[in-house]
Amino acid sequence: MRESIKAYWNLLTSPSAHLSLGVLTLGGFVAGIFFWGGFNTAMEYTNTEQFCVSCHEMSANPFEELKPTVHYSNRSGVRATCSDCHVPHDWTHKVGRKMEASKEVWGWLFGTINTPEKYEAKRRELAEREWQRLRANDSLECRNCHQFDSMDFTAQKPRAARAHSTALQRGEATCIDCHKGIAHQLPDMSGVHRR
Amino acid sequence: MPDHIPLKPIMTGVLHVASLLVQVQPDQVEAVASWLRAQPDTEVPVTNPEGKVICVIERTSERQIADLTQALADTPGVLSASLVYHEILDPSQADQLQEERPCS
Amino acid sequence: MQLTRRQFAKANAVAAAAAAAGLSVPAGASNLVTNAELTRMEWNKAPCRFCGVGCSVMVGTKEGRIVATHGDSQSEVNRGLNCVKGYFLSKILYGEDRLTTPLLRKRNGAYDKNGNFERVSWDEALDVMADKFKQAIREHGPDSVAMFGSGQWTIWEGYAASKLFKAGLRTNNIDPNARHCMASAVFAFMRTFGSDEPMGVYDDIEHADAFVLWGANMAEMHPVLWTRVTDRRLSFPHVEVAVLSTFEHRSFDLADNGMVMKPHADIVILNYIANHIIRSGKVHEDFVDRHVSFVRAVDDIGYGLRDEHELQQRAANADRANEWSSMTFEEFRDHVAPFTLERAARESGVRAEQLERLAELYADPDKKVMSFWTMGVNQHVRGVWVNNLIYNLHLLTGKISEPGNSPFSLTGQPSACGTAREVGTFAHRLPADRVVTNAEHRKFAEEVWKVPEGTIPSRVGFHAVEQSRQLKDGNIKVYWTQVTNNVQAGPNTMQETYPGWRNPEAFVIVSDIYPTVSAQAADLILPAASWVEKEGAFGNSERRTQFFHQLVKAPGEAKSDLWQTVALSRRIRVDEVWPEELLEKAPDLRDKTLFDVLFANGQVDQYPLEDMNPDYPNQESEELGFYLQKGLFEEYARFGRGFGKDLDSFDVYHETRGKRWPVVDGQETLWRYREGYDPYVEEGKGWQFYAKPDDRALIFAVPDEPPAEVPDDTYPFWLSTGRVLEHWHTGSMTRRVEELHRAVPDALLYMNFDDAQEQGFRRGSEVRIISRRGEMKARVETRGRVRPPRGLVYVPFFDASKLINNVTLDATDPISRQTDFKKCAVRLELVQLA
Amino acid sequence: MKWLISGGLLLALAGLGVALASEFTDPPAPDGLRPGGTISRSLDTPVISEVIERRGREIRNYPEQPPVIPHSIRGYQVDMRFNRCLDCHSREAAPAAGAPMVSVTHFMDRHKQVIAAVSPDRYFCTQCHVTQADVDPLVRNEFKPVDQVIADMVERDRR
Repeated sequence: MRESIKAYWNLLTSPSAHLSLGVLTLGGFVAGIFFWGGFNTAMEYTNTEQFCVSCHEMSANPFEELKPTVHYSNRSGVRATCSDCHVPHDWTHKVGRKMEASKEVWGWLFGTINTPEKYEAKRRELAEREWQRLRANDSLECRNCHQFDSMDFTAQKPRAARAHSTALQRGEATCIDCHKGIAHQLPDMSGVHRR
Repeated sequence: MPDHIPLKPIMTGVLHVASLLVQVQPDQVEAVASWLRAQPDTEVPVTNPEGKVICVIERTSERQIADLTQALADTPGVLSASLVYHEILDPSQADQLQEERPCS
Repeated sequence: MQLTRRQFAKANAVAAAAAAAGLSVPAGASNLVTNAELTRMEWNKAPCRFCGVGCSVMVGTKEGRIVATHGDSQSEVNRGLNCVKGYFLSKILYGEDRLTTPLLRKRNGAYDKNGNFERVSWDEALDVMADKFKQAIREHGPDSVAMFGSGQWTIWEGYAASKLFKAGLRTNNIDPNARHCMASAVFAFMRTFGSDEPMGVYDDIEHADAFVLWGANMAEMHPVLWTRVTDRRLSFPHVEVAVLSTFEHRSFDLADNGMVMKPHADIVILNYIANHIIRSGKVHEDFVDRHVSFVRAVDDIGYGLRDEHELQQRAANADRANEWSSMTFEEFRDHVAPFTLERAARESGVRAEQLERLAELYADPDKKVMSFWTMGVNQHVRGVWVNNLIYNLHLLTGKISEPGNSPFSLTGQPSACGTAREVGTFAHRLPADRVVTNAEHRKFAEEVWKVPEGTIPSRVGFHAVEQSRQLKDGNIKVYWTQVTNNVQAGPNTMQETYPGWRNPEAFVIVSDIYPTVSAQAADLILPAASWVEKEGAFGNSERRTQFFHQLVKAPGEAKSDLWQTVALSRRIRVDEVWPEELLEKAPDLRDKTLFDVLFANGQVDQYPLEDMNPDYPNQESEELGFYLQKGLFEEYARFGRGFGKDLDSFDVYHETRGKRWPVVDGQETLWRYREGYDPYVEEGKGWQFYAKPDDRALIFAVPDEPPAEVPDDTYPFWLSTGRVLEHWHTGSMTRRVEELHRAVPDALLYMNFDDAQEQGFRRGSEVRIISRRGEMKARVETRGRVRPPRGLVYVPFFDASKLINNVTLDATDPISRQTDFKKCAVRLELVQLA
Repeated sequence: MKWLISGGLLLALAGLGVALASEFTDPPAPDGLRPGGTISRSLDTPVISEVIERRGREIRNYPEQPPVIPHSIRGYQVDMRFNRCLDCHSREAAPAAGAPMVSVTHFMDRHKQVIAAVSPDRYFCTQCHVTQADVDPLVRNEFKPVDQVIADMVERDRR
């Protein structure tokens, strides 16, 4: 698969030498229809857990760490899978995130985190990036499921109710500020300020 | 340990409980302690070979406490005798059970 | 003793004066009671009752009861720390169902194997016992009786029992459950160094640069030593921790290099590391030239199964498993050459980078390495070999017998070293490294014991697993176990152990403090005193001998194991159990009891009661009229003094937090075999492995041989068993402590999440675990403290209601005869989804 | 008694040469931690019990006993990278978290020297502190805390 993607990449990046403009235009139109449908299908496919863990890096590390957590297995059987937390649900943000994610394909192609040691070395950096992203979008992906208005503070532990009714309510803090490491193991946290 | 210290006849309206720390010459510890033990309503719970003797007394007036202190001071071998603890009890209630839990 | 106001005032008066004078108020000095006196507790030291780490604890008593315990801050071992079990020691003796009277199976007023347990007097119990022993020996010979003890015996209990059997009843059929635990380590020590027990000490931890855990989950099994490793690792960033196991466990939380290997792959990995050391030129040549020889171990040694088992039939060298022949360094080099990194990675399933990183810890001359191992290595059909292989690495690199460089075999039980090994309660041993097969050793023991030459039999007795087999086959007629629970802890319960115990021909006696599963299977139950209900001594993993006083009285009629052993000896006359030819050598002994010969022999009974510390009770000695424990200890110590196992004098141990032998001129020894540390090493030698005839330790060449049973299509999973932090062995003490029971209430089936999903199980599903031998039901746990890889499941054995040993295999290491509890094949069947 | 084959039958079976190995029966016995007379049976297993979530602390048996954990610690990360327990129980975090601060004894190193942070040898909390599942004791424990022993002593002497 890695080889075919490399070949495909080469094809895309080499200039056209032998085709007429007409073929290119007409072809472009047909291809446009084809790709538009294909694009959405691909968008959907790349959102599945199956796709996310199809590479060794993801299945060996983040996915294994997710399995024992409440986001994967719990009382009600509602599971949050990779894309639920790492990809926004609305179209614009989703495409933006997908474009960012193309960088991750590079990482995969060149084996940036293809051993546990490399993954471990990058763990803090990867985590920081996700924390930053979630802080910037006010924990959008969390809020897709956990809506502030739906929280029953009386059903929460006092400490949680206090934090939610103050810092969260006032917008001084967002979900990720307190809830780091709920689905994956935390990196070395020295120097990280935790609320 | 005996269940109760026998009830004593009450002479006056109050009961004084006090302890004295007596400093004596080391070779006189036994002599002083036995003299004290011979006194009525007097106990010597602790002595040590360096010359410290503790006695606990029950008296019906402060006067009697002062008398004992003076008598001690006049005893050969005694260096000093000082009052450490003093409590006044109502004799009619002295043998009722202490309500407070005795462990702090 | 509720106080009146008058008393209260006087109490305060005394307290105030005493405080002013800087005096304490001694108990009994007054008929007054102070607050301080009322709340005052007695505090005494005692080693912890549980594992081989040998922490010292302070035991608080009041009114004859244990009311508190905490870590002993004056102890070098634990410096005030305990693990959760240790902190709850106060409660282990107070389970409601403590055994307080002997119980005998009876019907119509007489003993009946299938009768109900009825309370009997000690006299009746001991009479029945003595009759059974005498009858069996008379009719079937001395080898028809046997005893199973443990590393939880105090030193003198093990010594007295061993003496009773080997010199009194004249059979070596006595073995400790340390056979299930330490035997492989023992044999490897003898093979490699010629003397049992580690050369290093716990102090190595504070000097090491790297720790390697070979099949040891120290975080749970040796928690207080783990605090010392943790302290070292977290305080010094250069320190590295490597953990190797067949599943992930809590020790991985501290691992810089955590490796999950396929079961049995340790042999390949260890041979690879030796190869790596040689190939990379890191052999410490001077050390190897002067202090090491190379030998080739006999191979194809079988699996310690019953002789008729086809695997035994096929093994060429099952009868000479513990032999070897010499070889050169070059031959050794060629032997390990095929164990390449690629092969090790392929066969172990561990990534090559990780294995290489591990190998480099040993190879790097600037890194001080401490290797730790326990049951993953010892409970292994090639356990002795794996022990030898670990020593190979330390010997090739000279990383041994100096601070921080330490191959360290951990032990399981509080006195695995003291009682099982030093005292020599094994079926092949006599005290201080001596063996029953050596005529000179027997002669020495007979002289010390003042019994005629030829008293001690030369045949090696039945070891643990063999005892179960012989019981089942009807060859053992009387069987006595003390401080152990083998029906729950021994392997292959339903096919071997239990049928033997219930064999109508066998009379089985269990001494214990609670009705364990073994007690339930017995015919006579004797109520025992435990821990500080008697005066005792334990020896821990680092050769430290520790004493404790009797602090409280045992409940009811419960008596110590020592008392029981001595009591039986008084009921058996020499001429009832010794043959005529032996009696002729010592006609004056004929009419004596075994007690007279073994214990009232002018040695054991030479210390008067005045030698005892009057502040402490001593149930056995007060009854006998002499200081029994001191007599036994001093007689036993004669075996080791001058032989590299020297002990200090008896009274010293009551005053100190233990001492590490050899203790010469009052000085304990930290690093054995090393000049400057060990008084036995001659000047100028540097190192001297003096227990070997040529002062050289041995490096063993061993091949890779497969396990006894491997998963297949019918039984697709590996099963490993073991312990958990909160429970001690079979849980008979810890599961009666509410807090510990609530911490881990049930044994669970730990398995991989994906395996569970594939089998159609969920967390909490009830599953039947089935092997070729038996089955057991348990609930599935997929997110617990034990995280197995695909294809392996783990079940702890502490839970009496879930007897996982119904499932395990009784294959043993053919050299050490230690059971492999870590590898057998099982299949899983769903009973109930959740 | 149904688990008991009578001695006579046992003898009869032995006489017939029937292999008794796994067929013999469990004799009666005291219960202990397992119902008496059930050794050869595979018992049903209770469901995995939930950890007790209590607000507030438990009474200790004696002052030196490490307090039990009165809440679930499912998924708590305590490894070299991070210690979730200290997230609430550290000196700095405890007041805001409404959690008890780790004991002052934990700030002493092996040499009993007070240090600036929790001592590394105390790092792995679960070696001493354990959660409590919602299950009944198997056997009642008759341990008495010292104040109970004193109260009993006083009571006994009064009588």
